Amino acid sequence: MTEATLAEIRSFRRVPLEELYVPGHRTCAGCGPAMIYRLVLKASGRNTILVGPTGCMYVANTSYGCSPWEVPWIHAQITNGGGVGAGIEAAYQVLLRKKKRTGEFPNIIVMAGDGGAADIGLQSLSAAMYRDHDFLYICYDNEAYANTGIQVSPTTPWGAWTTFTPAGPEVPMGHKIWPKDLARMIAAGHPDVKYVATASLAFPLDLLNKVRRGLNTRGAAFVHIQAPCPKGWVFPANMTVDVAKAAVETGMWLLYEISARKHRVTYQPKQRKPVQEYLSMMGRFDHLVPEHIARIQSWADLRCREAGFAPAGSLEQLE
Amino acid sequence: MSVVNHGGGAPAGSAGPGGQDRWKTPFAGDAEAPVGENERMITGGWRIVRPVVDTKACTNCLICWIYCPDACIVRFEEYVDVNYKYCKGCGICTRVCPVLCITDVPELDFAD
Amino acid sequence: MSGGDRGVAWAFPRELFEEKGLRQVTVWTRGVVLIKEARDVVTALAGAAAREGKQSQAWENYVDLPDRINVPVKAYARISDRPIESRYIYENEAPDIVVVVEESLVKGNPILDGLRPGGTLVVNTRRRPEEIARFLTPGSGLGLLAVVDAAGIATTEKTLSGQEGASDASGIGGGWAAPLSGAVVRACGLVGLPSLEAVVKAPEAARIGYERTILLELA
Amino acid sequence: MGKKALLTGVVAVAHAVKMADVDVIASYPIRPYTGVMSELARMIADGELDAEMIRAEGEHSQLSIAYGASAAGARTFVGSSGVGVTYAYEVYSPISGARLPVQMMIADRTLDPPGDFGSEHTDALCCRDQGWLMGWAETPQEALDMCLVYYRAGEDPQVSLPQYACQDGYFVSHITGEVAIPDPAQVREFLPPFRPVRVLDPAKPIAVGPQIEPSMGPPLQYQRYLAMQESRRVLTEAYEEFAGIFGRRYAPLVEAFLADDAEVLLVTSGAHTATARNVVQKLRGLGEKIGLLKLRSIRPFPDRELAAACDGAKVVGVLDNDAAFGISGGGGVLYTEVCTALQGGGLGDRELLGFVAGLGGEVISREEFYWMAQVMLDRARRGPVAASGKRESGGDAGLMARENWKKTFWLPFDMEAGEGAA
Repeated sequence: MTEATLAEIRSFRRVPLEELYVPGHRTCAGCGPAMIYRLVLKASGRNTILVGPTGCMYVANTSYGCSPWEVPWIHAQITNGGGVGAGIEAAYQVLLRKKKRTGEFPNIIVMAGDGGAADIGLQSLSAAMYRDHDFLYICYDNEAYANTGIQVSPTTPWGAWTTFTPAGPEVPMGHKIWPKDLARMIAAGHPDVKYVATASLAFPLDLLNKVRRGLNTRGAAFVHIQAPCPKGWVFPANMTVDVAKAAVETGMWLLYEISARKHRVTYQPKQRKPVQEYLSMMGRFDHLVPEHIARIQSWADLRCREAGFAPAGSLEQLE
Repeated sequence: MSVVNHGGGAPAGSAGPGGQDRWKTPFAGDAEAPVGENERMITGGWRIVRPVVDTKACTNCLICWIYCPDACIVRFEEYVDVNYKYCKGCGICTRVCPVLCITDVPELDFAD
Repeated sequence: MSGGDRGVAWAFPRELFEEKGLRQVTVWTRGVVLIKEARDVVTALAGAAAREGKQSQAWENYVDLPDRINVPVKAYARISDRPIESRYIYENEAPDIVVVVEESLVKGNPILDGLRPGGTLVVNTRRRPEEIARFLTPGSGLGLLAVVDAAGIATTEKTLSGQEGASDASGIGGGWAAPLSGAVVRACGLVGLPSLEAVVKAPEAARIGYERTILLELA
Repeated sequence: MGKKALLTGVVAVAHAVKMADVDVIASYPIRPYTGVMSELARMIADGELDAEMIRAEGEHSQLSIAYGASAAGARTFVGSSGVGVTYAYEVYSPISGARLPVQMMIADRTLDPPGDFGSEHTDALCCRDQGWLMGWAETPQEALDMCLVYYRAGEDPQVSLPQYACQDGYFVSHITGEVAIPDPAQVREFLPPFRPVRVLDPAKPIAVGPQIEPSMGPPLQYQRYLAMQESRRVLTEAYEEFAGIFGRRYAPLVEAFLADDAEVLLVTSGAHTATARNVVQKLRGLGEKIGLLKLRSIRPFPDRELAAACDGAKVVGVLDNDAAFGISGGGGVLYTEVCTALQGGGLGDRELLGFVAGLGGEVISREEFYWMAQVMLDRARRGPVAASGKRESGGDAGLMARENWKKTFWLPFDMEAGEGAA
């Protein structure tokens, strides 16, 4: 299958003008996942088939029998994004091979939320990654079951308030489990996956290019994108980009990619800010007391070390 | 609503009780892909505040354009403007504008 | 809802359901290591019968499966000149012919249960038929004991192909099954030797098995 | 021309799948259906079939892959048994709702418990109302033919529905039978290439399965309802054309055996029909006016055809090889279906009996069928049950007692307990 390689995008001005995720959808004002959806389609272009497992990006986008996508889209259950993507990929492989259809092999992209990717749909995701289907699986991670009204998911941070993990006198921290590290799970356990990356909507060029690298990969690719949710995280709708940026600048969200089994930090804050600056932007952490915040700080420090971040201050010394 | 009716589907355009449009349901509920905008979901009425661009001050840096979740920043040669038919008034453009050329103005300050 | 005071008067007219001309073959073997040989015997006999225009069916007993190494398991064939009416009576209730793929199975297994009076037993062994007969239940109605040293004529084949109703890509009757089936033909003429030779991978072994079978009349 | 071979049900279906030039296959192992997938894997490995075979991680994913592949325009095949069938339950309605003509072979297996692997129709019948065609094959030959007919009917644009092609596990799936394997050219004549009504294609984008507003619900479900209704005609035509091309003629929905003048009729489906037919034939030989009706199709349920075939019968008995706990009437799924199908035809003049048998994969013996026949014949001899209207107006104590006669039986328990007499 010969395909045009999607080129790196080096400036905002080079970002394709064409809108494939058009105005007119029922996502929240200030929706992080919607912003991501739009960027993903700018990266992938028109030769794309979308798979939308149940979640906000299914329900809000297709409300009342309409579609905001100029490319084909198909609903998947929240359980089976990996399987449905695999089926489409298999169909295109065999139908092109048997000359039952002509044309280019499409970019097949599954856009799953964290529930559909890390929880009930994890088996389907894992199996598709293991079998190395030629498609890109994106998890837009808003760290909760947002569509159903903000219930805890496996990527909900420790200490976050959700409707299933409310804070109270007996449970002062709210949610008390540390989140699954989905990107590292995929990278560590699926030897044929050639490209795994994390991204943030606050770094759109980085996001666009990681999506393109995932699509340019022959075989399975996975991109995990943090998707601030003004409703679920409880912050003003105009703060989506600020919150996403703060997550990266405090080490609460790490940007890296794993390509050909090599781990590369793609962005590291010059001077990492205390997690308090990030947590205090959101109502979901309002109940935390200093000792909770200290625990989260330790967790962030540990993860930054594990991800290969240079020690604080050493970046300046290197430069 | 367009009618796509393949045989076994509901009788195309035929009148159900009362001869209403509700019988004209597309095959399996499929939705036609939109062109340019999705007129089935017009969201301009969601705005509490309206982002207003001072087009003279705009440097056309495109930061607001890239961040708009609703693809409502319209690009011109030297500046950007807003598609108010769909803009939900989230305020992200105002927030990210580095030259502060966008202002959130209460929607009721406008007659239209 | 309550039933009546008495049940429906009925007695099952067994004789009405006799299938004249039906021959039932039950093959005993050991799981995994020798299952293919048993499956091949019933497949080969059924296939040979079909070549002769007869009705036939072959299958493994699902209750015995999945098999484990050395566990006693059974396979069946039915052959008839007429349509088989008992197609889905799953197990052979009254075998005409019992085949034992591995000799030690004659000890401690109910291999002759239900045997039709005057029926035939075929055993793969180097021993004399009299020696085998010592292990058989007295009064079983066995009419003919046939032994053949199938292991001296062929070597067993091992494959996982052909399990669970799938076809066996390694072919049918390349191992012990060929001489064993030959012995069945010799003992009771269930099918013609040429038909058997036409369906097995090792027709020569089938013929040698046929020739070297030793028969002992009983009853 | 085609050739004859001794094949099991699973291998017979694999041949049909090959000749149908299926594009995408999704597998997951469970006995007893699993042999069809090993056979298809062998065919692919040997170069006999060009298809993408995805080894899924469970039945749920098998059906998910089929959903995606079919939406992308591929002819698609999956299969399962027992709890595997129920594990995939979530995906059945999305497939039929998206009107994707996926075919699923089900080789029946009991749902746990009992934790055995015997055949029981319960697994498939659990899914009977999901908008899929459903029917049972009695022999490997019927299994092969049903696969082809179902692709043809399911892919017909007037139908566009998926199909459960069922066969009794181990009985049909594992016992060899003589099968006429058609000539590929005949299959090509009968089964045109899959021309989906719509495809996921960037050149012609649509959204499949969007959220709807409630007012779209009734017409959307009505579409599926109409498609299922329409499938009666399409199936009938498909079987007719099948007979013309392949020379094997099937009654498309209900197959009657010695039913014309029968006063007593037994309704069956699947493998055990073979044993039932044998018993009916013997009883006919003894002069009993008994006949048999085999349901080839369960979805759509052939109510009109069944009612017509039962016209004149005094007693209709229904065999259920399924466990439906707490169901109306205390029989099985088919008993309630037949009761509904016959209600318009003067139910009061006819007694309807239900027999639950063969659960857990137990053989339904000739003795059991013989006993069922005796119960039905006994009721027939005692004359018709009066319509309930008569009972209420007449107040006849004897009639009331008759209405309370036992209608449904679980075998072998009621047989051994001496139940059955009026």
